[in-house]
Amino acid sequence: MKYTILINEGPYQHQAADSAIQFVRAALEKGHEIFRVFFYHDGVNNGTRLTVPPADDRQIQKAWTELAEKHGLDLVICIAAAQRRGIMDADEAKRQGLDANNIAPGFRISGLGQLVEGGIQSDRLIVFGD
Amino acid sequence: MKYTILINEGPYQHQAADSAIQFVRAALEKGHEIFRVFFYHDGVNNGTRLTVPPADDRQIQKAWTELAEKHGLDLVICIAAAQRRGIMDADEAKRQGLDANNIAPGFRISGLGQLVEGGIQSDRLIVFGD
Amino acid sequence: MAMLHIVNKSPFERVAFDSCLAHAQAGDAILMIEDAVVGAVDGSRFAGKLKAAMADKTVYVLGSDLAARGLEGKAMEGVAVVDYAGFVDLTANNERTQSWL
Amino acid sequence: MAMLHIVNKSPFERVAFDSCLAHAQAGDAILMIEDAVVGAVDGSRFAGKLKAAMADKTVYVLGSDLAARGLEGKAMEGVAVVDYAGFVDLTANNERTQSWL
Amino acid sequence: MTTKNFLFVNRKAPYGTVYALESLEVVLISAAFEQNVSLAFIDDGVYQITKGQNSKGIGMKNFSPTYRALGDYDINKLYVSTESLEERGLTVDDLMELTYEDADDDYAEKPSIILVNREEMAAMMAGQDVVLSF
Amino acid sequence: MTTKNFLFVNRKAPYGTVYALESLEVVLISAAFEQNVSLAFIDDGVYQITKGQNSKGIGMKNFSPTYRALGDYDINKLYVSTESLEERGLTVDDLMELTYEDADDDYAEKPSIILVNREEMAAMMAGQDVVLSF
Repeated sequence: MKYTILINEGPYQHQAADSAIQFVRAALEKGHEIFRVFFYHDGVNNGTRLTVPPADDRQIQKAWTELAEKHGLDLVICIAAAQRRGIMDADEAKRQGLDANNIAPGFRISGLGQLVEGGIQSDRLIVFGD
Repeated sequence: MKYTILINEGPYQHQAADSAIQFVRAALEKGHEIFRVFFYHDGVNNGTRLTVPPADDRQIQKAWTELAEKHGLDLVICIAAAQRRGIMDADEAKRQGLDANNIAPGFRISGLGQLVEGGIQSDRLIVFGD
Repeated sequence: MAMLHIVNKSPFERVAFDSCLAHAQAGDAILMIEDAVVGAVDGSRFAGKLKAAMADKTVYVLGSDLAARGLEGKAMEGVAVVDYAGFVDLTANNERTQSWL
Repeated sequence: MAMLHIVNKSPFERVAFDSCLAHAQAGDAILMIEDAVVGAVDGSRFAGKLKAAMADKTVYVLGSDLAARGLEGKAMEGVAVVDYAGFVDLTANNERTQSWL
Repeated sequence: MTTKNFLFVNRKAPYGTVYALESLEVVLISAAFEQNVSLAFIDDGVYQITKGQNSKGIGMKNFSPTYRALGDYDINKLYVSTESLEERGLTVDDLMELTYEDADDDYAEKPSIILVNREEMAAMMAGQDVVLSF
Repeated sequence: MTTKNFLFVNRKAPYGTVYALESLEVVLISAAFEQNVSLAFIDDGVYQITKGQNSKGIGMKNFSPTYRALGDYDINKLYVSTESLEERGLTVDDLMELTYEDADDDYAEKPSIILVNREEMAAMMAGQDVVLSF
């Protein structure tokens, strides 16, 4: 079965990202396909590489990056939400005249159409939020 | 009267930062002193300079920076919360071996003791959150 | 010795406002801001609880938040509408504050 | 044609769970995750509502979230405990899902 | 491209959180993908479409006019919970008049708001393919 | 340095959100500043101190042992709402045994949990200088 996952909250403040990671791992283990993971609202904050959580805490951004590397997950950050929250890749930072970027490996920034496309192309769209 | 303000949520997702900015402006106009504004939990996300909100939306980070410049506000970001969320100044980024930082002008990163000190030194501690 | 209780959550969505009313004391002040302002409108399921609280507490609502939600002029009788300057005054005139997050 | 309703909020703190129960149909499935798992415990103010729902709906709870909150083994009779694999199965076996955020 | 039934469930008040505003952005995009879009306003979601919203005092943009524009994007099924209105002391007169022009009926102006009770709302939900909530 | 009465109000369940964990970090710091610290557990906050928490399955650290350490930092006034327990089908037996050693009483071990009803909780709140909620 083909899934798209929507994540509405940032890491650590809410359990949404944790639950989503566990769900994605279990789905992959069962042989399902993850068509896309879409990060919206504060969910875009999952995709910054500047986090340094305590060593005994979970490493949420790294978990996403590893899932992307290992399973070719398509991790998409909504551009409009990212601009409001300050998540930038190199191109977008340059375009906006900013002196730094913070996107983590394995994530890409794109438009909301990617979410709607996920809903159309997938058998199920599962939402994790507050 | 001397105030410390605590902000628990990031900009845009919740109204907490908006309400706090309005409160701080009104308090300053009345001649009160803002001893400190402390950003905790996702509140630390108020302090990234990488946000580019739509032109017709409010510019929350810039509003804080302007308040700091105009009134000498002490804007303190909790270091532990900032590490979890990926808010870094130049020193901390270097110390953590990161290749970028994102802190906005007028903010500084420090420990939770600054919040408790704010509670002790101020006549009132006002909390804005979810 | 009065406390200012600041409520920012809708009483229809969360239990925070109920919990505030259960713990506020006679002489305390209650201020509705952000989504909590929807609790100020008369004729709702919540209105009776707020009226009961007004017997021995003073109740305020932030006018800007009320207007944003299309509820300007709809606060029930006895609820005082304040602006941000009034909000600041309430925090100064009550000895302590508690935010019911 | 059944729907899986995913609830992640405590029924004591927010109205989302009540709203889910009010809109779920006979034959639907309801899964409690995250803070919603506290609704699975018997003897609470909410238990009666959940039992009423179980008359024509199946109710599940995520065991990991139950254990985290110190409630392992305390789910009321008739509530099935599932793991994340069971969560995935529920989304696959019901034709659609709705998250009550 | 496949056409699916998309439902956007709006349960939260506007301005206190960003969900109402950012949800609306997805609604508009889904119309561009020519999907069959419905909106549900339940619980505090009904405050999203109250009339007379004036957000100047809180320094935010009043985005309620966007709901008026939905009809132009062929989004004209806005289901509003009558129980949710009643609990809040509101009636349909407190809501904006939201309409669309029916291309199949000589562009007659028709109401987009459909008042439904819980049973009708539940039945509508049961007919959806993709349910989005924020 | 001035000593004030600091109250930390805990109204949210642990793990679903970070507030319980990060609140505890402030509690510990306030002890280092030698303030007079009390904690209130109201509504879903009572789940923060249930016994037998096992968070392995959700991949998070079980931080409930930290509450046991509070006594060592002279934080021994943990007010728990009896109404909140009852509504949730819980009793004090479902909570961790939290104790401290009373230095004024030959280091006798005493309970830190103080069960109070709403009136008593409200009276306790009225005696505070700084009330923090997260």
